[in-house]
Amino acid sequence: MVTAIGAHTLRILSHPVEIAYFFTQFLKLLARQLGTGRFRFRQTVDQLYSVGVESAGVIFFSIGVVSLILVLEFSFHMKLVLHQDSLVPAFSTVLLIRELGPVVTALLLVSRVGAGLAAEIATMKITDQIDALRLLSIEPFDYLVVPRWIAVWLAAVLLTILSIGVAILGGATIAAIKLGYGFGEYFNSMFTFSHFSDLIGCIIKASVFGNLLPLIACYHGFKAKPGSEGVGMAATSAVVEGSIVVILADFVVTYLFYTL
Amino acid sequence: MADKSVPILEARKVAFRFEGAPRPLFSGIEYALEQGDSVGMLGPTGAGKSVLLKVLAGLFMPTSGAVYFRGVSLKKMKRSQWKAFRRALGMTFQKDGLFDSLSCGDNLKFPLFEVEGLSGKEADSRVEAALESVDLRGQKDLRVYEMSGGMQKRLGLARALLFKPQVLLYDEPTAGLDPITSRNILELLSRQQQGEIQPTVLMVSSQPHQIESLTSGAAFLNDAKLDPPKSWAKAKAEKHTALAQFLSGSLEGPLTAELGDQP
Amino acid sequence: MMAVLRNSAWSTIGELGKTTMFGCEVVGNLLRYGTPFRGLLLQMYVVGVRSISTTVFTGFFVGAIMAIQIHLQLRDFGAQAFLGGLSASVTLRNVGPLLIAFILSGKVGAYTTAELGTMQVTDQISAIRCLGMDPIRYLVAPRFLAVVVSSFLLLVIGLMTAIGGGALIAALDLGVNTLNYVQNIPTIVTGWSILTGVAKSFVFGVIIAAVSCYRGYTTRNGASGVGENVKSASVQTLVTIIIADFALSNWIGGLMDFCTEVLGW
Amino acid sequence: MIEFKKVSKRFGQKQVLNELSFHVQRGEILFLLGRSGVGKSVTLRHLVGLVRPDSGEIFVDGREITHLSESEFLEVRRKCGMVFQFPALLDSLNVYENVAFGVRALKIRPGNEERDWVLEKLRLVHLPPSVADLMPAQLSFGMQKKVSLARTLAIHPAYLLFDEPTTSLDPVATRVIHELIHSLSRQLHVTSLVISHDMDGALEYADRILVIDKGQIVAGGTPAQMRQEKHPLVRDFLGGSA
Repeated sequence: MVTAIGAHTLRILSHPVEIAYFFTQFLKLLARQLGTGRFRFRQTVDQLYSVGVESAGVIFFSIGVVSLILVLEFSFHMKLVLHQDSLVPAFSTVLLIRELGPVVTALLLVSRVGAGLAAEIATMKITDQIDALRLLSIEPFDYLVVPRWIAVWLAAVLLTILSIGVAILGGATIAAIKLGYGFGEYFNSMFTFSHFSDLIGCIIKASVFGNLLPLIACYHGFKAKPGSEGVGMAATSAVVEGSIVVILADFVVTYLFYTL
Repeated sequence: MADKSVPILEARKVAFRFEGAPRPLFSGIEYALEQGDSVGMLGPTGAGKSVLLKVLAGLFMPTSGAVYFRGVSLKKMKRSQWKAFRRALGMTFQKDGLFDSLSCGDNLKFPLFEVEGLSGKEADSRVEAALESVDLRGQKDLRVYEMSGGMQKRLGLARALLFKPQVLLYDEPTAGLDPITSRNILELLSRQQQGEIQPTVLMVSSQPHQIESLTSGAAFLNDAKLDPPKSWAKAKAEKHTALAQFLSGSLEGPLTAELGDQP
Repeated sequence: MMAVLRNSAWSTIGELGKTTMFGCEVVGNLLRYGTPFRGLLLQMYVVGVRSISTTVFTGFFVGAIMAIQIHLQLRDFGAQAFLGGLSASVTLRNVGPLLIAFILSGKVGAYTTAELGTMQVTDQISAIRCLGMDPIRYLVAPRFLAVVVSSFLLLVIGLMTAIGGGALIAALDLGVNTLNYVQNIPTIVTGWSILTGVAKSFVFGVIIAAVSCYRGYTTRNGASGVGENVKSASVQTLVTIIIADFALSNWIGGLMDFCTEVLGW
Repeated sequence: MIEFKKVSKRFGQKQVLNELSFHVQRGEILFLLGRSGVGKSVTLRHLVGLVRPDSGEIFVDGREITHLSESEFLEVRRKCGMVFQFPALLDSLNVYENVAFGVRALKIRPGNEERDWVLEKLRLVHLPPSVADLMPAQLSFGMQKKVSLARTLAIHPAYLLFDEPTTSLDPVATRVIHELIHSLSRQLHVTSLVISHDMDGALEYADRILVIDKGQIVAGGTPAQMRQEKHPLVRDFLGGSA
């Protein structure tokens, strides 16, 4: 059992060096693309559309339900501790904006977009398309990765903000139905705790996730072993490592942003 | 013109081992492809022929040793030299490597735009001419999955020839095709070699009879070692060697043991 | 845009139906034939033990994050004393199972989908059928049971480490002395909260198993099919887990009210 | 005896099988040849119920199988052992477990006799007992194909169905596999239906050859008859061989 953990951590430790190399390559190519004005604008927009629209439905639905759960949970706890639940909207909204909004959106993006991206690149690799690109002296990273990377980054930020909006609406409706709050009441008491800096914190989290996600997905896509087994493993590793990194990054950002 | 003496593509003491594999796929490979040569590379299924071809094409980094293009090691190449190396190379892949998200015509138009910045009417005429040369006239709008095995091989060939390469590398050009489609592909390959300048060709295959007419001789990769290329006459004259058994396809000989065969 | 949302919602409901039917078929198969214990243990090792480090890692940080967040809110209220109980209760009842199940849907679920998907695509499953055997009984059922059992155990381990994580971060950084952090927990964390946490862990384990086995088993068209199914499996798992979380919270909440008011526990 | 009667099957716009009719006699080695993509391996998949026809009937030993339920099909599959083009071994099990998998599940042999039964099957495909403990990944492609053949043999099928057994194999491996198919059929009195596009192999090893094109049988006969066959497609196939 110890060797399993040892091997696992070793594998994780060997990654950062390669992932760091991947990240620098991305920055270098992005700068070159922007510099030489050959930025693949149309392709990035196509990717943004497919990433954004494709995952919007699932994310809004999930965040909406999560906010319903939050409101119920907090009313349960508030009654237990403070014996009155006037602060429920405030607490649930704050936790949503600071924490669950970005994290749940990111985790959904990791599984839908992360796995999809890793699988797509892995499939192209085992059907020799990546080698074909390199032979035509087209840098696969430049053509495949940079547009998708930017698209995922923008989509993550946009979807997080939109989903929080949806969540607040969801929270307000459940509060009205279950706890007898009027909409007006809910909205003005909502912002007692959360203030503008929380929104900034949320955007920072979303863009951190939005960058880590394509980084890990593309890394596993390019590293895929031959055969259909390689594709499955690439997608799985993208989902697994993507989600772990989201949780870890969330902790780091939360710690830095809020406790300091 | 490049001077004749330096081989166009050369491997010196090249070895390759997959990550986590107990022993190297092949090692100590000495091989030189001269300008204008047309050579085959034979070997049992799974001997690593395709991997060696990809190492020569600079797609795989060798575990040890180095590959030289016109005397310059791939490891020490600057970006511009690397681009020139790529332009000089044309390669078809065993699994074709066609861009399955694009149509048949776009598989050619895309590289034309990316590499030479061609677009519009000029690109269309280049695409039409390329499809014409591989008997795919008028198939521009077909999707890749709508094309038969033979048609996909021909499109792969058209793409490999798009930038008039000096060296052509074919990886199992007739793998998985029935004899009739294979013969069409082989005819197409020989037509490419009738052109004015004699392109240098290295053809990997496990079917010796099919590539005999297209190549002057063949190297033999077996048991992690490479027999240097020899003419078909000399190869056939061999007795009691793995190559002799490979060419005759008989049951007696060292290759059978590799298949774990104890009748 | 609306069309995309509508048909994706519609297809998910359709998928949920098919997954539940597949799940029932596998469970029926398990009840009728059972599965060799040795094979089950091996599967549980492959699926479960491999993910212990990930679960402990995730649990710890989820607990820590919740402790920080709740501490921030309570601080404005000067009610830090409740930190231990509140963060443990929120983690145990809701956020813990949800986020840890999310991670397991990748580590355990996506892995199983990829494995079964690869076996389907390389004709291994057809080969088993051609040997005159039922692949559900020999390949899917052991994995299904292994995933359910190991997900449940991993979730419980994850929840415990989450509470530990909360306590540690509270002591190290938030200046809350561990002793009264821990003492405060039983005051708020009732038997019902523990029941909710355990029930959710079990239900989430079953969801992860059902969706990942179904998606793996129904993989089509080659290598890209495997990648496609891993993607849709993990998304479908997440959405189903969220729905189940909401349903369970309500249902157990209702049950609790019923017991306390009517039976007067 | 296997018989196809006017079997048709369509995938999207492609009419893959078009009222296909043929039969396979007991104990014979029948090669079904055709160009790639004309529905050869689909024919095999119909026989083991992996695919159901749109119309027509299929008889295995006199029993009509197209309308059987999945569980009823299990017995038919035990009789028709299928060997796939790619070895499709369970890569988490070693060679012994792969071959014993079917035997143990179907309780063909009691525990103590299982080991001899498995080693006997490995010997039949000319593999040494030492191979039993290796993992599939450690075997050469040719050896993996032999293990998958041993696995199918382990459940003692009456029919052996081969889906392109020698496609893209080198000449030596091709002859080894063909030699095995021939010797097994004779030794075990098993009927073999081989899907292939290797005309040389067919002429040398088959008792009877059928050529399929556009979902129908266009020519058939013994190897000797086929050498004189006038049908253009057969001539083309023959032209292909040395």
